[in-house]
Amino acid sequence: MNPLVWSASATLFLFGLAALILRRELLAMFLGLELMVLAAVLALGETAARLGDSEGFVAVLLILAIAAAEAVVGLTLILRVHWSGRPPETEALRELKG
Amino acid sequence: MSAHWLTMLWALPAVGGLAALAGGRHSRWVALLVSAGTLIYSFSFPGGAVISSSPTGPFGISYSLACDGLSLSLCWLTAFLTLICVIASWKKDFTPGYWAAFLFLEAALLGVFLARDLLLFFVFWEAVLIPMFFIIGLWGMEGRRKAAMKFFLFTFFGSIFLLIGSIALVTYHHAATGIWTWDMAVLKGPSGRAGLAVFAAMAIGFAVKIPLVPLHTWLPDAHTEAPAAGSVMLAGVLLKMGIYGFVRILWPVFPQLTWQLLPWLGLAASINVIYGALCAMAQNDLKRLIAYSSVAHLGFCLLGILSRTPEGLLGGSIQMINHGLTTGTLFLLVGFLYDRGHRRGLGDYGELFRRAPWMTFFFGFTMLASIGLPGLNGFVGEFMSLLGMARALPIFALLGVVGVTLAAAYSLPAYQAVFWDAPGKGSVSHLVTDLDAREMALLSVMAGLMLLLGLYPGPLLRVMQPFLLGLVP
Amino acid sequence: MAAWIIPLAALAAAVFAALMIFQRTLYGAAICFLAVILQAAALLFGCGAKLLALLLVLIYAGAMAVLIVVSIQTAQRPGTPIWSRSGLPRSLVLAGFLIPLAEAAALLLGLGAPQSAAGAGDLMLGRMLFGPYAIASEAVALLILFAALAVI
Amino acid sequence: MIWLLRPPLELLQPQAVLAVGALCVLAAGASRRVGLGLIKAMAGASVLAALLMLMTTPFWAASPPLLSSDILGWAFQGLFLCAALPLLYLMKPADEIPPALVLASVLGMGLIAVSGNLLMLFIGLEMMSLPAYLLVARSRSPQALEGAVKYFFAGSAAGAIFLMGMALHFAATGALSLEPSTDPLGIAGAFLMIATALFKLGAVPLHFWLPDVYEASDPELTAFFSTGLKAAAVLFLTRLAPLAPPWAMAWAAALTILFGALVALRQKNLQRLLAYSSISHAGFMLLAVAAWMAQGRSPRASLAVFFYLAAYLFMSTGTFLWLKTEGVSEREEMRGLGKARPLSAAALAVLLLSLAGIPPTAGFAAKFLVFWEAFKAGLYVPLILAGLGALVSLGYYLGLIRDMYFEEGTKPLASAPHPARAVVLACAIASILLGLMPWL
Amino acid sequence: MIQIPLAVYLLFLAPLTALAFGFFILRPWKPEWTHIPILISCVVVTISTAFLAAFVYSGHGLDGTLFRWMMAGDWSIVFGVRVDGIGVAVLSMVSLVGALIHFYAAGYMKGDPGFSRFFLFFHLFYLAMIGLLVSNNYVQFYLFWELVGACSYFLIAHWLHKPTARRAALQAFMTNRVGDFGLMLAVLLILARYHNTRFAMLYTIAPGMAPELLALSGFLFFWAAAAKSAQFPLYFWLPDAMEGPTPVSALMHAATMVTAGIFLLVRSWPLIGSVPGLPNFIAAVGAATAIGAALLACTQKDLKRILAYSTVSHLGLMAFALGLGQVAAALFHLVVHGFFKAALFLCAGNVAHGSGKPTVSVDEAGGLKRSLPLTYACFAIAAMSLAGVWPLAGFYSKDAILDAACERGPWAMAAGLAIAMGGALYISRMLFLTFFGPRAEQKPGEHVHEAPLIMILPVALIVVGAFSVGWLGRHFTHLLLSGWPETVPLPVLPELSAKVSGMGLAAMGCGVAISYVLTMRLPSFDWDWRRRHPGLEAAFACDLGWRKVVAWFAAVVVRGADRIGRVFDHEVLDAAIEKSADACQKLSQTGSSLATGSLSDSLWWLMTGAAALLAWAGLR
Repeated sequence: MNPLVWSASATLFLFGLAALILRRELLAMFLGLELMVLAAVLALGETAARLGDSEGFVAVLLILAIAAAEAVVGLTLILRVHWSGRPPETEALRELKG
Repeated sequence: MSAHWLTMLWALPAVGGLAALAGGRHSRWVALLVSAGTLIYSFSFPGGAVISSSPTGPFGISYSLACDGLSLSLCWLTAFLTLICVIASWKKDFTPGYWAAFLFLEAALLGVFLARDLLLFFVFWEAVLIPMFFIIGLWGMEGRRKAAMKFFLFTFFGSIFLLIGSIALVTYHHAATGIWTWDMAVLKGPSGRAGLAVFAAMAIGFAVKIPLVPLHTWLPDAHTEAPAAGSVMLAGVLLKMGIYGFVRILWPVFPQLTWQLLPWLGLAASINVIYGALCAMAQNDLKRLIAYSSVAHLGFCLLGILSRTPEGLLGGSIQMINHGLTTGTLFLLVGFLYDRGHRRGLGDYGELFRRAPWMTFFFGFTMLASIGLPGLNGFVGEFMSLLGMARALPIFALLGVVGVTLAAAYSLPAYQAVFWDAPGKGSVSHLVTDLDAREMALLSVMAGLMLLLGLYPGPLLRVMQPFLLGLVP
Repeated sequence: MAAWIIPLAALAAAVFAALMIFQRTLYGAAICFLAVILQAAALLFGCGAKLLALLLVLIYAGAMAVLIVVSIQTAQRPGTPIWSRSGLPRSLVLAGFLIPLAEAAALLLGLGAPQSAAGAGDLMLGRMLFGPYAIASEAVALLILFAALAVI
Repeated sequence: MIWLLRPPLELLQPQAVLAVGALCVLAAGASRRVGLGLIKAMAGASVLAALLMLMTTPFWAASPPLLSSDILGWAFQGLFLCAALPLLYLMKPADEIPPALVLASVLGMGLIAVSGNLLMLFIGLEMMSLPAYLLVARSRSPQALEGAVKYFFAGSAAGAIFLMGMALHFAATGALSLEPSTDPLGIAGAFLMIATALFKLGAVPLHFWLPDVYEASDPELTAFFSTGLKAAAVLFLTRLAPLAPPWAMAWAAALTILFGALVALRQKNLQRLLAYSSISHAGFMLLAVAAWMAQGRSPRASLAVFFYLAAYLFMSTGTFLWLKTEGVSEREEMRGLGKARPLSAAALAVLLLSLAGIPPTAGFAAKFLVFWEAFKAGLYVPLILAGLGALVSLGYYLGLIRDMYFEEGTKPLASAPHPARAVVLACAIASILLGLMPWL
Repeated sequence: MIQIPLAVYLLFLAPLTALAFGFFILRPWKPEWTHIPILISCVVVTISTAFLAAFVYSGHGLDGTLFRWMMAGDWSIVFGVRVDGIGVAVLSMVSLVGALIHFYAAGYMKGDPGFSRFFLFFHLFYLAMIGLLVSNNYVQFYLFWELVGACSYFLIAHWLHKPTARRAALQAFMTNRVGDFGLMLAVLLILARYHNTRFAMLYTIAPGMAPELLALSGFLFFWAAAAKSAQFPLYFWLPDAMEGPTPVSALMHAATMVTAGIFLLVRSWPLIGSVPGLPNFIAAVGAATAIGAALLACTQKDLKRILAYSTVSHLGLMAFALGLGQVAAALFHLVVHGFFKAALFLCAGNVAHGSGKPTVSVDEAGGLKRSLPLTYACFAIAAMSLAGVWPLAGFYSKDAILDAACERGPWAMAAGLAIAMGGALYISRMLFLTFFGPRAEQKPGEHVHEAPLIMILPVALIVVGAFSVGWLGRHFTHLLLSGWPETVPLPVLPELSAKVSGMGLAAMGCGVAISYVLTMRLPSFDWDWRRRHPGLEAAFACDLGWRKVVAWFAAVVVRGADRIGRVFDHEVLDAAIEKSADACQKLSQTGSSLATGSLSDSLWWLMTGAAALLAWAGLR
């Protein structure tokens, strides 16, 4: 349990979270999202390395792949918003409420 | 009596209801036939206890019906009042749904009085709400929508507590005896604080239906907004489900607890009597007045039942039947009056004795029965109930007798205002014509029954006796 | 001597992540994001998971960051500033890329002793992926296929 | 009789069929020569085939690192497949992609059902969610894209939280398996994972995405979400059950029921109203799971959980499909339907009464079982709050019936017969038959 | 089982068949013949009563059950018949006087639109009174007791168009209802303790009964009797009940109904006679009522109201006698009073009928001696009998009471004498004002014709009774003793002592003299003090303020009911439901406003939810 790495991972997670909630543009929020995944990967990787357990490595690899898949879907949706004429920001997406 | 005879009793009106729905123009006749058939069929049962039950499933739930004296008499009342309602609303051109709703209501009510399994009882208990909701909502007066919603939600509030109470009862019973069963006769409630909590939960469920005073505010609205026949069923039978619940379930299941709670429940019943009478004095709408009078009369039923003495129990039970007849007739008459004058206020009519002598006679006769004139059926129930309570806790008998005195205080002025006093400014008494042959026949049958039950209640009391005497500690 | 790499990388990652949130333009944010990824890779490298660090750089920095940058360019309204005016001082950008390079070089030359000796995890990866975890990797493959349907 | 796959893989037979089905659909679509109707039929066939395969897969099996299944998982797989059928039957896809996405999503749910460790759970979760975002994006309503974006960001954030939880759990226990750990890090990880499960289920503080998504997508898709996805979320929660405290779940359940019922009172849009009502029902499911956990995962309680979902499947599908067949979206349009279209109004009335939990219907039997289990588990106060929630929910269910029957109609509705009407009637009848379950 | 003679069955069956025949056949078909079957049934009842009197006189008592009315388990309330001395004595008076009044009513009510309705209720009342006198347990007694009250309600309000008649009927019924509260409660308590209310059984265990129960039920019996027999607290309904037709007043408020209260006390005297302090209390209230009513009777203007107050006074006298322990004397006076008061009412009826108005005030009467000779003769004899002139019946019964009063003590004797004088005073004032020379202030109707034969004959027969019943004292006591099966001692009519009779006659004499001087000699004394002292007039009008107290009490009850019924029930209980519904709506409003629709807010909520769970984990 390397305190430094874990604290870095925690800070990255929190900053990712902050980006997700505070930024208005969808792409910046997406960056925050990726940052949170990165933090989780970092934590997992550090533990896997420390334990030398290959299960952790497999998990990290697969998670990276899943994150990539998610990115594809996410960016497509964001670009669709852009192509539909609306600026890709949260303010443009307020019709559904109540 | 093989098993499925009892099922046939409540299934007949249910199937009849479906037939009435499909009946189109003839649904009125279908309703008449089915309700008459059910009444005759219900009389074919012997007074003794008939039990029919299917094998109990994994959860201890079984489809079991039973019919002893008390249930049988209430079934007779239901079948009889449904027939009366069908005949009473014969002339008005109702859609098939109206007749179907009454038959479904009858089916559900018969189910409630026949159910031996607690869950089956609860299912029928709530199934009653649906047809009544539609009867009030679709064919009621001006404020029917709000009244129908209030009726359904209020009773549903009560039945949530009833459901949780029943579940608790069964679980504690399982904890004590190790077997899962929902059979009313077998279940025994826990003692101590848990028992009190379970008793309170189930009592709230029944109290909403009786109605006990703080939980009664749905009754006047439901009555004023329901159609005439709807009010007859609502007052005639639906209010009795609460009392029936107390007698059939709470007394056998909590034998000693009901004895400890006697002072509190007695006080509640007495408040019901006095409060109902005082509220009735303040009303100027005829139907609200009769509704509050029902609150008072049901208070007598409860007083009788609470005393756990042979007279009290039998008094309370027969008061249920008598109140059904008397208040049913009163609502019929108000319905006939409303058909003619389309008004329910006391000030809207005057000197009807000139234009409608027979209506004056029947209203007077029924009003005397409802204030408990001895010789008519109101007195038998009230007297035996108060006698029972006099043996248990005399102070509540005193309050009961005050209630009897107040009964005249609200009935007579109302009767005089409508039938004797000179018509006021905006009165519609010129529209009122006297009763026609159908109405006369209906009311004379009811009056005959009132007189018969008032002077010779022996046979009915003997039918009810077996189950009730078992409850005397 | 080697102990300085992990703290430096951790600190750099935190700084650039903070910078990313407060960038006015998306370009700046993208650059900071890239820097953070590289620092993270360096951290992993420091922890001994050399293969993971490499994978991270390959998949994350290589594929996804590029994808995001392309999206940012397409989603910009015409006439907005391009990369040059990304609002990020030039020196910072250089620092963002040079520091991980330096760290990597130091680690490769064996200056920073790797924390854990257990390097065996990397070797077993291939065998594990297609041994007991074959179902998981198969499922992920299907997932990526279905994700690709998004673009149609 | 495991004739198709060798022992470690026999658990995955239904999933394999679905995967093959999806690929065939895609291939048929790509070849441009196969008509859309045939493609939908192929998708439906693959789901039915998966159902058949499910019959042959054993209930109890586990191959160590990844897969393990129990009776609950097996039964829930049946639910997922049944939930997908009406959607495939009624959706009008522009091209072959949506059927494939539906199969993918059901495949994801299947993976959750058989998963043995956290990694497999996460893969199943993502496999279920990604196609769902795309399906919402392809819906016909104008706000479809907005709903999809909201769903994506919320779902991915939940996924990221799950990953963090997994990392913590991994750090604490050194393995990705599902045993509960006692040291604080492990517990923190467990709670983050539970948060994701609650998010997917729609428990109150985490529910804000649900109404927007349900309103944005087409009615039949919402039916699939409210039944299929919710069942998967419940299963996801039961998989994580060993890690979670029952009391926290019970209180979250009570809060969810009350909040869902209250907010639904004033909703104008019907789909949004039914969304909040599904949140309230999710609260009941949560209460059932809490009772199941508090009783040490007793089989009787799991029956309650399963029966609630089975009953909810029929009720919810019937109601949403009714919206599609009648083309009604706002609450004002409901007025006077009782006279305009008696049969469909009667069917909806039965469904609404079943959703409210009025006795002769399946809804009551389900609520009754949940109440019973909750009482046995000793969750008294949440039980009473749940009862009050049911009362409040009765307010708007009855309100809808009142609007239909007691108000005068404005819309002259005599719509053409719609294929879905048969499905709605089937659901209504099923609601009543299931209601008789306690006595059969 | 003792064999019940046919006569007893006839007592019930005759009226029932007549009523059924009248209601079902005659009323719809030929309403003006309704009275024929009813008159026949009256004759049958009178004959069977005569037979029963002979039956009892010859020493047989009878106490049997007809059928079981209410039963629960082993316990049951029966419908029975008890024919004993007391019952038959009063029954003979009631049936005879009742029958005669029926014949009178046939003439009086001819041409009235509600003729058949009147006769049906009239005969139902007759049946109820007979049932009351022969019932053998308290519950059956209570049944007929209430039936009598109900019939009086419909008969007082016979002329429905008169608002005062309707109000009087309601007042009468409500007051009786308040009284019946006492009877019902007492019956309940006795029945609860002893499981049986048959008189025969109660008399046998009377000494062993619980003293406090006896005291309470004794007081409650007196409360019921006070309402029915118009004693002090609850007497005010009787004068207003004069709104009804005269036969109703005659039968009900003179001979039968009002005596039911005294009969109840006589019936239960073996139980409550021994309660310490109760007899004295009854005597005191009786005396007070008698004196007060006599005083008020002297100030009334309307003929029938004078007779009404006179009835109240005589009932007070009977209660006074009872209080002194003279049960036989009270009963004897009850029978005698029945005769002469009925005669007085019928004569007043003839006067009214003659002048064509429903009721006649003293202003419109005067000097009718010439135009109504026969009525004058009957009225004079009955009046003298009431006053207590020697050979007439009134003297014997009043003297018996005076005798008992003298033994009791100085206060009792003074009260007795005052009552005697007061009685003589108001009845002779009425006699002089109506029949002797018209005074200046009076304006008699021009052509007041004599009543037809069918109305005069019954009056004459009743006057014969009023004349001669006094001599039957000895037979009366023999009748009481022979028909009293129980061993409980029943005091006998005291022998008349010359001294007491003398004092009584003296008091009566000076009473008559005073009224003669005031009405005939002094110029317009009656009318002068009304003009000069309007305050006094108002005080007497509202019975020295007692009617205001009653009106205030009624107002309090009605306002209380209104406040509870309208205000509390609606504003508090109902509002609680509405407010909870509104609270739900407001909560729903705030709930839906939380969903702002923006993605960042929903994510913010997501994070707070996760953080909350983490915090919960931290807590554990």
